[in-house]
Amino acid sequence: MKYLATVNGTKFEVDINEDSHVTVDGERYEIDFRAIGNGPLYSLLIGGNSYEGHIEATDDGWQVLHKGDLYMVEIEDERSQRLMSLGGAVASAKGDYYLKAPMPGLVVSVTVEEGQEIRQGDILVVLESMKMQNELKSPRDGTILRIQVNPEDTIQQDAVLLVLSPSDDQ
Amino acid sequence: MKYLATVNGTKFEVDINEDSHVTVDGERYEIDFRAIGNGPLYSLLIGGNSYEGHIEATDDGWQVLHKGDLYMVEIEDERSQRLMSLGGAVASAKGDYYLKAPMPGLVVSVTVEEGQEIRQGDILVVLESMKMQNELKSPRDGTILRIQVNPEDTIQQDAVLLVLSPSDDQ
Amino acid sequence: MLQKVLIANRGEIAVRVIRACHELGLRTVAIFSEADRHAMHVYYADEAYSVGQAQAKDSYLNIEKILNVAKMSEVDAVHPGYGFLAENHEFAQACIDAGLIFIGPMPHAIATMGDKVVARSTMRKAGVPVVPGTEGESNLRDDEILAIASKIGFPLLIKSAAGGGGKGMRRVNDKSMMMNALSEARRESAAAFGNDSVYLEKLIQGARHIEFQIIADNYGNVIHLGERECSIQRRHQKLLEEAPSVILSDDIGLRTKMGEIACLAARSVDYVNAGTVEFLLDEDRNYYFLEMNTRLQVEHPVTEIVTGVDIVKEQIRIARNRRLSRQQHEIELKGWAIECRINAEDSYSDFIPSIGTINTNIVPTGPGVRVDTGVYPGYTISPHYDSMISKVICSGKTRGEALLRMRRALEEYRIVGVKTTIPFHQKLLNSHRFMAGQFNTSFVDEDFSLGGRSDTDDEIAAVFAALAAHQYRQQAAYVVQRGKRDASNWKWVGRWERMHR
Amino acid sequence: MLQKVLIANRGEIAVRVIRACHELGLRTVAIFSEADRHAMHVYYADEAYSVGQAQAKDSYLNIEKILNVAKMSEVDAVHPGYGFLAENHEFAQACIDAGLIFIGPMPHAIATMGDKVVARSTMRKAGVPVVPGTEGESNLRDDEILAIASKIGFPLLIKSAAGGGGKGMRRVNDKSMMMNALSEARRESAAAFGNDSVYLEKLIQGARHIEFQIIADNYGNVIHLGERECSIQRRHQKLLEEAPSVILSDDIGLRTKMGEIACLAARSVDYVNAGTVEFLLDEDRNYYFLEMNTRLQVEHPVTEIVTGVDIVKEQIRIARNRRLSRQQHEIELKGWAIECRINAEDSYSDFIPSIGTINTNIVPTGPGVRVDTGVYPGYTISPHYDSMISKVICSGKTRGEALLRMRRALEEYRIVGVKTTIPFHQKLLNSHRFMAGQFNTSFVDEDFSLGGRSDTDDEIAAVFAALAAHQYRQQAAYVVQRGKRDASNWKWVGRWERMHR
Repeated sequence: MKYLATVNGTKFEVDINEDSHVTVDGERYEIDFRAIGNGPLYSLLIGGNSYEGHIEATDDGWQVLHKGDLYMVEIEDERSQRLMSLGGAVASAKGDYYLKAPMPGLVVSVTVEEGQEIRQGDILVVLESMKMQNELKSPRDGTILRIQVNPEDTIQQDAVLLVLSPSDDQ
Repeated sequence: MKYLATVNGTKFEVDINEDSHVTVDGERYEIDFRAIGNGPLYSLLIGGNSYEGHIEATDDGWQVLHKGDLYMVEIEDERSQRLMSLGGAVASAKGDYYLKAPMPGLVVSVTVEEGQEIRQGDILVVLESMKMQNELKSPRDGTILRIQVNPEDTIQQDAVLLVLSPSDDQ
Repeated sequence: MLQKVLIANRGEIAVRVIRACHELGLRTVAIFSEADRHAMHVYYADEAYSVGQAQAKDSYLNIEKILNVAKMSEVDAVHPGYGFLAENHEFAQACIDAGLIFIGPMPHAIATMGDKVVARSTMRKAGVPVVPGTEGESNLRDDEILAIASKIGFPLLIKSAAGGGGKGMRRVNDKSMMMNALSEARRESAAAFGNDSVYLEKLIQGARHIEFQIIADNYGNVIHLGERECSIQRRHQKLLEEAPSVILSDDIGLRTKMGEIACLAARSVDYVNAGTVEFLLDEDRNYYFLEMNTRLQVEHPVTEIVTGVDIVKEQIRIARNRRLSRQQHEIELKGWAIECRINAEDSYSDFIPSIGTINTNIVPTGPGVRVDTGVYPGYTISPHYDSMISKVICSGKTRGEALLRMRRALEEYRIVGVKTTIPFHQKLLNSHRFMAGQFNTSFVDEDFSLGGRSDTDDEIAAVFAALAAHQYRQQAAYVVQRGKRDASNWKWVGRWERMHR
Repeated sequence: MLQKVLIANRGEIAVRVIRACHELGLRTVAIFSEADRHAMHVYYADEAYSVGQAQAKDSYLNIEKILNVAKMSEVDAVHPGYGFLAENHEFAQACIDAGLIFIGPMPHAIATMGDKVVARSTMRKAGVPVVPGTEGESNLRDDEILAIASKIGFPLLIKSAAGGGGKGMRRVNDKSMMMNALSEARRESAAAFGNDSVYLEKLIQGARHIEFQIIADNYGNVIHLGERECSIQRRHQKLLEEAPSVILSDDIGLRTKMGEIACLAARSVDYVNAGTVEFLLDEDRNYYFLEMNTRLQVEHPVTEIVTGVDIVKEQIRIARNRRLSRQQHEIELKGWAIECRINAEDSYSDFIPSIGTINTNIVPTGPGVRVDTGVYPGYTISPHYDSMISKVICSGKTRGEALLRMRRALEEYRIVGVKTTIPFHQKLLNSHRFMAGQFNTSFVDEDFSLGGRSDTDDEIAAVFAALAAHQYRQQAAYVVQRGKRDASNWKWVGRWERMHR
C-alpha cells in the first residue's frame, strides 16, 4: 500500500509492505511498529533506530509529536491520489467557521459584534480556565455571523461560541 | 446489608447502609469508598480517616493489603449465615489436592514419589523461574496420588504438577 | 505540641507538605473540594475532609469551612502551601485566633508585603533599593498616575497593588497607550483581587529576575539560602527556575551583598518562617527590590537541592519554635539544580490550557531527577484550578550536567491525555542563548520561538503518520467488514473519511 | 573516540547505563530478546536490535550475536551492566579482539577474581586477609574437601569456585551433613556455572557484609568511594543496602584501613574501571576478603548519592582513557542513602516469584527519592529473567531521615499486577533491631519475621473486605439480572459462590 506523506512542504512516498518493511522514496527498511499500551504512543524500530512518537489524527491531518517536535503530516493514499488526478478533488473548506471552546470555562468577554468584519488573528473571545485568561483568535478573515455566548457564561468544551462567514475574496 | 467479617480470629459485624454509612459493631461511620483506577486499589474515607487498600478475592477469602500488612478476611453475609444456622453448611474441602504451578517455569526436581506419605511442609517439587529455585511445599498431610511432571519439563502457570490425597485422619 | 497538621491546599504542593509531615511523623489532614475526591493529596493524607464545591471560593478559599475542619479534626497547625489563602493575612490571623499554629509568617508581615505599594515604601525606608516608580501613595487616581507616569518615563509597568502572578499587569510603551492600559489593569485587578488599586514601576530593560530564599526563626535569626534565577518567564509566569544563578556564581561579592539586603528586607518586617525576596538585576548589575512572597515558593526544590536544606521541614521546625538548624556560614551552594514546570497547556497553541484525563503518566526517574507532582494515571485535569501537572527538578555537579540531565528526563517523560509544556522546555533547553546563560525576563516573549525544529526528522514523522494511517485504515476496513458498530472505531472511520474528502 | 555504546544487558541496569550515555551525548544501542521487544531499554535507546529467543543463553548470553550487532551498528564500546556476561572474561576479550572498548576491567582481572579459589590465593599473597578456608587448590576431590573440612571446623560454608549470588552455596553445621551438602552444592554449581568446583570457608558467625566501591583508571590511580553495608540478605541474596555503614561511621580509622586494603586488592590484579571488594566484618571488627565483583554493582546508587560521583559516567570516563575525576582526599561521604530492592516476589509466600502484567505503577517521587527501574504500566514480568522490578533509593542528612523517607516512599509506591517485596521492606523498616543498626547477615533468615503486624488495623481490613464483598455481590446480582455473559464478571460470580459454599 502506497502513501504520499507531506511534511513541511516535503513529500515522501511511503510504501508499506506486509512483511515488516517499508520503502521510503525507494529505500527499503526493516520496521517494527507497535503501540505502547493502548496508544497513541508508538514505538518504531526502523533499520534498527528506535523512535517513539505520539500520534493523533486531527481534522487537518496526522499530528506526530516526536522528541518535542510537532509535525503535521498530510497523508494521501493511492485511491485518493487517483481520485485527485481524475479531477475528483473535493472543494476546499469554504463554509462557515464555528469557533468552538477548546476547553470548558467562563466567558470573560466577547470582543467582537455581529456583522463586524475581522482579520485573521483578531481576538474574538476571552475565556477563563485554570485561572488563566485565554484569547481565542480568528483563524481567517471574515465577518461575524452570529455570537452565541455572553460574558459570564459558563460553557462546556466544544460549545460553539460564534460563527464566522468567510470573506468574499477567499 | 449485614456482613460478618473475621480477621485473625476477631469477628466484626459490618452493616453497609445505602446512604454512605457503615455500622461496625454498633458504631456508625460516614464512609466514601472508591476504586482508584480500575481497582483492585481502593480509597476508603471512614469518619474522615483516609485509607488505601489493595483488595483481592481469593478462594480462601478476601485478601486486604494495607500499609504493608496483609489481612485475610472471611466474609459471611446474612444469607449464608442463615444457611449455616439451618445446618446447611457445606462440607469442608476434603477432596484431593491439586498442586498447581504458581508461575511458569522449569521443573528442577520432583522430590517425592507416587504412593509416598508426606507431611505438611514437605518439599514436593522444585521449580526454577526468574533465575530462582522455588521449593513448593505440601499444604497438608497426605499421600502422593499422581505425579504429572518430570524434571526438565517446562510448564505453564497453573499447570497441575501432582495430586495429593488427604490422610485418613483428616 | 505540634503533632497534627492541616494542609490548606491541593495539588503537588499539598502532596509535598504531606510528605514532609509523614517524614517527621506528624499526622496530616487534607481538605478537598468536590472536584478533588480523587486527588493524590486525599489518598496520601491520614485524614481527608470535603470543604465544599469545586469553585475555589466555595472550598479552598473558604476560611470558615477550613477552620471548622481544623477544629473538628483537632489539628495543631495549618500549612497554607502557596496560592489560595497562603498570602491572606486574615486567614493567618484567623488560624492564630482559633489557637492554631500558622506555619508561615505573622499576619502583619503578610499584610505589609501583600500591599505592594506599602511594601515598596517600607523597603525604601529600610534602605533596600526598589524599582523606581510611584512612591509612598496608595489608591492613586487616574490623573495622579498619569502625572507620575510622565515623571518616571516610558516604557513602564502598571501593576496591581494587591497583585501577584502577572495579573493586572500592563506594559506601557508610550503615553498614548496609558489610559487604555490603566483601565484594563484596574479591571483585571478588581476581578482577580477585589481591589483596583494600581501603581507604576519603571520598566527595567534587559533585567533578570533573581530571588533569594529566606528563612527566619522566632529568635531573630534570619539567613538566606542563596538565590534562584527565574528569568525564564512567559507573560510574567515563571516556567523554568534554577539555582544558583549564572551571574551570581561568577560574582560572589554580589551574591553576598544581595543576600544581606534580602535578610535586611525580611528583618524590616520582623519576618518569621520561609519567604522569598524578589529582585530585578539590570545589565549593569544594579539590583532592585521587586516584592516579597510571604510563603513557600513553587520553585523551592532547586534551593533544597543545592543547599541540602529541606525547606518544608525547616518551616515546621520554625513553627515548633526551634532555632534555625544552620547558621549563614554553614550554607554552601553545591552543584546546580534546574526546575521545569510541566503545565497542562498546549506549547504549540499559544499555551492554551488543556483539559483531559491522564491515561499514561510515566515519570522520569534515575540519578539526579526529582519529580514533585499531584497527578497519576487516571487522574483528570479539571478546569477549576491551575494547570500545573508537575515539576521536574534535575541536578548535577555543574549547570551543564543538570541541563543534559533535564533534557534526558523530559525525553523520558510520557504524559498522554493532555497537552503539556514539555515541548516548550525541550526547545528551550536546545536554545543556544539559554545554554549560554544569556537571557533575561523578556527572552521567552521576545527572542524565543517554538517554530524552529531541532532535528530534521521529517522523514521519520512521515513514516510514523503513514503507519498510523495504514493501521487505522485497516481497522476501519475491518470494522466495516464485520458490520459491527463500535463507536470508538466509527469515530476513526469518520475522521479518516473527513481527512480524505 | 568513544561516541556510541552497545549495552549488553536488559532491565533497570540497561536503562541506567543508557541514561548516563544520553547525558554524555553518546549514542546508544540496545539489544533485546524476543521476550523484551516492549522493554523500556528498547524504547530509551537510540537503536535496538533483536539478539534471539527469550532464553538468556540464546540472546543475552550469546557472545557471537551480540558482537555481530556491535559490528553492524558500528559502536565504539560495550557496557556489560551486571549479570549475564558482565563477569565473563571471554566476552571482555572478544570485545577487545573485535576492536571495541570494553567498559570494565581487563580480562585477566575478571578471570582472576572470577575463580574464587584463585582470587583467595592471589589476595592472600598480596597481604589481604581472607576468610579462613581451603587454601590455594582448585578442583579438590570430595575426600580432600572432607579432610580440610575437619581442619577448618564447623559450621562452615561450601561455595562454588565459579560462584556468585548464593548459587551452589551450602551451610554445613556438622560433619554428618557434609557429604550430602557437598553433592548438592556441586550439582547446583554445575547447573548454574557449568563447573562443579567448590571450596570451603569457615562460617564467621555474626558477621556483617561490608563492601568497598573501587574506581581505577589506566594510569595506576586507584581510589575507593567508601563502603556499603549489605548485611540485609535473605538466603545470601541482598535485599537492602545502605551507605555508609553504621559501624564504620563510628570508626573512621577502620574505614580508612579497610578502604586501603580494598585498593590494595584492586592493585594486586592491575584493576581498571569500577569494581567492588566485599568483606566480612566479624563482631570483633576483624575483616576478611570475601570476593571482588569485577563490574558495576546493583547497589551502586547509594554510593553515588553519598559521594556525589556518578559511577557509570566515571566508568565511561575511564574507558575514554581519562584520569579519575577525583583523588582519594576529595572523596567525602555526606548524608545517608538506603536502597530497597523491589522484586516481583510474594513477601507473604516465602518470596516465590510472581509473574504478571503491571497495571498500575505509581512510583514514589518528591525530595530525596530516586527510583531506578525498567518497568512501566502495561509491562509484563516474564519468567525468563530475574525478578527485580526496581530499586528505591532514599537519602537524607542522617540515617534517620533516610529511613523515614524510605518508609514514606514505600507507602506511596503502588504496583498492581504482581506481588512485590514492598511489604517485606515495610516490616523491616519498622523492626527495632534494623532501626538501631544492630544486625548481621543472618538477621533476616534467623531473627526476623513478617508475621508480626505493625498496626492493629483489623477493623479497617474488615470494613475494606466487607465493602469489596458488597460491591462484588451487587455487581454479580446485576450481571445475573441482565442475563449478560461477561466473562470477567462471571469469574467474580464464580469466586463469590465458591467462597460461600
